Amino acid sequence: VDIHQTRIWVRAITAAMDQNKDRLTQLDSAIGDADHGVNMQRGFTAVAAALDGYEPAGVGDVLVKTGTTLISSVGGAAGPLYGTFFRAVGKQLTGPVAEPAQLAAAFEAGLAGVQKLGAAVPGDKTMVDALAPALAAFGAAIEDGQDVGVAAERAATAAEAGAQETIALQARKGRASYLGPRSIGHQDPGATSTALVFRALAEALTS
Amino acid sequence: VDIHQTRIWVRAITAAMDQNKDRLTQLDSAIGDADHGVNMQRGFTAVAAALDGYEPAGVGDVLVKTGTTLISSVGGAAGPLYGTFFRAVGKQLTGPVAEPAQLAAAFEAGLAGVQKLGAAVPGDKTMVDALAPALAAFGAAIEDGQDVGVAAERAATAAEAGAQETIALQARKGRASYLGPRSIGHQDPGATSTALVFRALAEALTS
Amino acid sequence: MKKLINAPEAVLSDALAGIAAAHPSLRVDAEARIITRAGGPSAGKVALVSGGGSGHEPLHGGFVGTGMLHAACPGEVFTSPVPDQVVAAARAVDGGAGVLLVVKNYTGDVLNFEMAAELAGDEGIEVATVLVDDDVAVQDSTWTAGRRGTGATVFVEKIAGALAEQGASLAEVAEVGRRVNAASRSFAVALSPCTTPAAGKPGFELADDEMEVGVGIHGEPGRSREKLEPASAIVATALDAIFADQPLAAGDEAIVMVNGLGGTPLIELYIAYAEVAKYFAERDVRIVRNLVGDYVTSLEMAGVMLTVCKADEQLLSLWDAPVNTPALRWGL
Amino acid sequence: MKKLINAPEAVLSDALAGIAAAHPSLRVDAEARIITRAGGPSAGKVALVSGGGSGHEPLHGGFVGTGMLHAACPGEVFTSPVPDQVVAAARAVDGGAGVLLVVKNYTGDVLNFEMAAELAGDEGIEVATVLVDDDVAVQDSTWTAGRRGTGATVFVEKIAGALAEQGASLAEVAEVGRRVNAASRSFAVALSPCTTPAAGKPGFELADDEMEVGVGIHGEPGRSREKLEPASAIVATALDAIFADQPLAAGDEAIVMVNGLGGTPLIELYIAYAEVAKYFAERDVRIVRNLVGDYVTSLEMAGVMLTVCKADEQLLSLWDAPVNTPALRWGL
Ligand SMILES: Nc1ncnc2c1ncn2[C@@H]1O[C@H](COP(=O)(O)OP(=O)(O)O)[C@@H](O)[C@H]1O
Ligand SMILES: Nc1ncnc2c1ncn2[C@@H]1O[C@H](COP(=O)(O)OP(=O)(O)O)[C@@H](O)[C@H]1O
Ligand SMILES: [Mg+2]
Ligand SMILES: [Mg+2]
Ligand SMILES: [Mg+2]
Ligand SMILES: [Mg+2]
Repeated sequence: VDIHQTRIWVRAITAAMDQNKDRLTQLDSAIGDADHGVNMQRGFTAVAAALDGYEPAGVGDVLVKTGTTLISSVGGAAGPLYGTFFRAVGKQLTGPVAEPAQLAAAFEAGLAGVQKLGAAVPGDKTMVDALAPALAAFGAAIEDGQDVGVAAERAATAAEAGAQETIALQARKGRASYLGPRSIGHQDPGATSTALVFRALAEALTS
Repeated sequence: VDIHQTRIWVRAITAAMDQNKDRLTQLDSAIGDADHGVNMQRGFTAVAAALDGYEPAGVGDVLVKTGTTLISSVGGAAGPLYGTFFRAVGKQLTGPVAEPAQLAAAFEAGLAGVQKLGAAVPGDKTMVDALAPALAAFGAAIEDGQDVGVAAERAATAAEAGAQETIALQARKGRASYLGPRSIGHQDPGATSTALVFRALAEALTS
Repeated sequence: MKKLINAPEAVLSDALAGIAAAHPSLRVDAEARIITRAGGPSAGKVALVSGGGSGHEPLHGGFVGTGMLHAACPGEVFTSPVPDQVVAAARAVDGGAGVLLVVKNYTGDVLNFEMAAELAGDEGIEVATVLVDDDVAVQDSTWTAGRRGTGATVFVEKIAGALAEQGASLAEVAEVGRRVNAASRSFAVALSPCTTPAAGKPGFELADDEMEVGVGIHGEPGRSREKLEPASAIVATALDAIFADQPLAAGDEAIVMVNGLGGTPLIELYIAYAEVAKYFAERDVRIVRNLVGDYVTSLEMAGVMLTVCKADEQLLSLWDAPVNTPALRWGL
Repeated sequence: MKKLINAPEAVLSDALAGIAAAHPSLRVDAEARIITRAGGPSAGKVALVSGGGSGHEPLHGGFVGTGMLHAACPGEVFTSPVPDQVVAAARAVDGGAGVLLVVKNYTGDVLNFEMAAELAGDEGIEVATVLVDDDVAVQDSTWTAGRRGTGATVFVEKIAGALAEQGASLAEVAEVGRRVNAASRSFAVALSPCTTPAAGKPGFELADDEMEVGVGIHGEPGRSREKLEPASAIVATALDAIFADQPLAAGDEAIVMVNGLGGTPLIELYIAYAEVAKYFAERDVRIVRNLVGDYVTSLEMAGVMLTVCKADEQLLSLWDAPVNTPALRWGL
């Protein structure tokens, strides 16, 4: 995965957030405060602007810049969490090209960063419920010797399944936790946006 | 018309206001501030309490007491206007019995009091649009030598017609005047309650 | 109907109990239904008494205190008080220098206060009246009920109250009150109706893309129904009407109130104020003082009222004079 | 959606323009999106910085001024500010004695303020944090996000702000802030939902005879939906929850806030306060100070939040200390 592909990935995320803004906001409206779509769109619009004309030395620079920009522009829970994810991933990838295994390891560092910050574990009905299975699928595929595009496809599918499965969960972290049992029956917005992030990766690496 | 009949009249008004409270309030809701029914009911409930145990020397005392109580308990435009009406009528009737012609003259004094206070003329879409035709019909019937009960019936019918006719009018007095042309198409609440007052009189004098 | 109440008929008495409990600086006579300063009358000073229907809080009870009203007479919701209340208030607060009644121009208020003035006069209390009629949404004419009294009431009560506090005579206090009214204009727009507890349903219905333009503060419909517009256009509509009636020229100074009608979030009132500030700046008229918040409300109505008072040195210095009431407090 | 706005995406910047125009005592940096005292930092005094999503006005910007906050950082509607805002605010107001961040306990607020605290620390600004988590409608546990920060924020900002004004150290100011939070509990009930400009439709729908019990201030549904009840029962539900969590005994003293959520008429808040006063009187707990009004809102939500702070001599004297902000002003 090179710098160009990384840029395409991030651009694809921006496009996905544009397209899914209302959907994410409506999901957040049901069990949160109705801002997740707007937050993510604002953040990735800022990221697109920040990367425009930016000259990265390596793959990681693109992602660190993405994360830093998210932190400065999103706010809410999603800003620091996604920002930390991209920064943590980016910090692992110093070269102009990232090998699949490096990428898998970097992703794990990203997840660790998110969990360290947000203290959510799988089952808490958060983005972690999409992120963790996505990374597991990605890592397994790479270990299996699969192409990075295939790995990304599997990650996206796993993230989507993970997001879907949050419907049945009772939230223990984030705003939805305030609803107690009433949070059951609704899909977590952050898990849903995470699925978009990995679907965008699959698109970027298979186009 | 004696003291007993006068009491019956006022009691009949109280009953009518109880029954028509919501209707009057809804009429006032359309072109006013949605309180006329409540106001009239509160006022005549207070009147009933004030007359209970009260020992009037004449017919007029009952009506003066009614008017004074309305002034002290209704508020809004209706309180002073109806209060003035009953007080002015009552002041004319000093004996224990009021002759029909005396009553007709007293009613005219009541109307004069209302008009002096509120400065409304017929056609302004106010209680005057029921009051004026009611008194005209009452006076004409008495002059015609009709029974006071018949006169009261005609007064009630005229008041009801007058109230009905306010629908087509544009208000120039009272709250409805703020609506300008939008006041057209709605029946005036005060004219409607005035019709109730005369229907109650007809009931009292024919029962 | 959704209301945080116990029963429609208990609204006024329950609210008075709450006001009494909340504000040690006020004395509430639940029987007479009047709210006065806890300190009693101010000997030798003119006392301001106002009142009107309830449902406009903080008007008027929230403006009782040093530098403003001496007493408020709250009627039932949207129903003017009865004369007895006003007389009781005048009696309770007269400090020997007379009582100024501040009356909003509605038939009911005018008649009840007139009767009260007569009765109080009979008791030997010197009484004067200022009639507030600032709402330019209503066409004025001698053949109609005239303009409604709305936002300018706050300005009249504040400024006349300040002069009374300084020991001016009844005639002087009444005169400045009339001057404030003459210098003030208001215009309001509603985004949603309100429901009186007694009626149980709203005074009008609005579609999701409609607003009522030129509304009063009693839940009645306005002069016209229009398509909902951005804050900038709503503010321009209101200020155009106000300026058409009382032109303000470049260099003039004004006190401006952006008043929420009860159901408007404060953040929206600030958005409206930003538009007001722009409008004035474009015309080079200086806003020298302002209020942004809920001061004269119409139950839970969503919408905004703009009130503009052309200021001069005296009005401004009286505006700045100390005031200490539940709803307005500075300099003390 | 009915809103007095120009465009959903312009809400924050337009409101900031309005706040800047309305309050000469405040300085608004539209670029950095911070509201500070016009007078600049107070040398040698601890500066309080707070912030959070917009839509809760007057919180926080309305509490910037002498005796309370030095700066507020408003995020987008219902979205906590970004760290850059908080750092910019800390930088702008640090008078050399350190900065206290008052943070409401929401994941977003906590994370963004944490990051900001780290960055400000890197710049050599001494920073401490008070986390407000007073909402007993939320079950607390180490496995969840914990209680929400709601009404007690006003108490913390007022009381800690007063101590800062007196020149206390950062540790002392933080300590009293934590003490206020520990002594405070809140519970809210909504009669209607609210709509964020961005979402365009309400966070939940309520039938005409329903209420949401245990709501927060972000338009999310509450703990349960119940049939609408009289004010007395609603107040009892809220106070029962509060007293269950923090028992107050006969003879105890409390500061109580009856806070409107944005769309509740003031007359209803007074009705609620009357019930609160009765409830306390029955238990012989003295309400020594109170606030009745809109202080921590949730856009146009109709409903009420009750906040109770168990008072002691220090807290009370700091409560009474002078404060001069757009939304809270006394003693000055
Ligand atoms: N502690 C946490 N750990 C991981 N993810 C979290 C945590 N708290 C919240 N989230 C995620 O953040 C999402 C909400 O993001 P957003 O709506 O932008 O922020 P906010 O909740 O502050 O309004 C949730 O749907 C959830 O997936
Ligand atoms: N100037 C007036 N002269 C005669 N009747 C009037 C006048 N103004 C108002 N009314 C009558 O009063 C009625 C309204 O009474 P009510 O609703 O009780 O008082 P308010 O208008 O103060 O709320 C109107 O329907 C009208 O008939
Ligand atoms: Mg959210
Ligand atoms: Mg009426
Ligand atoms: Mg009325
Ligand atoms: Mg948010």
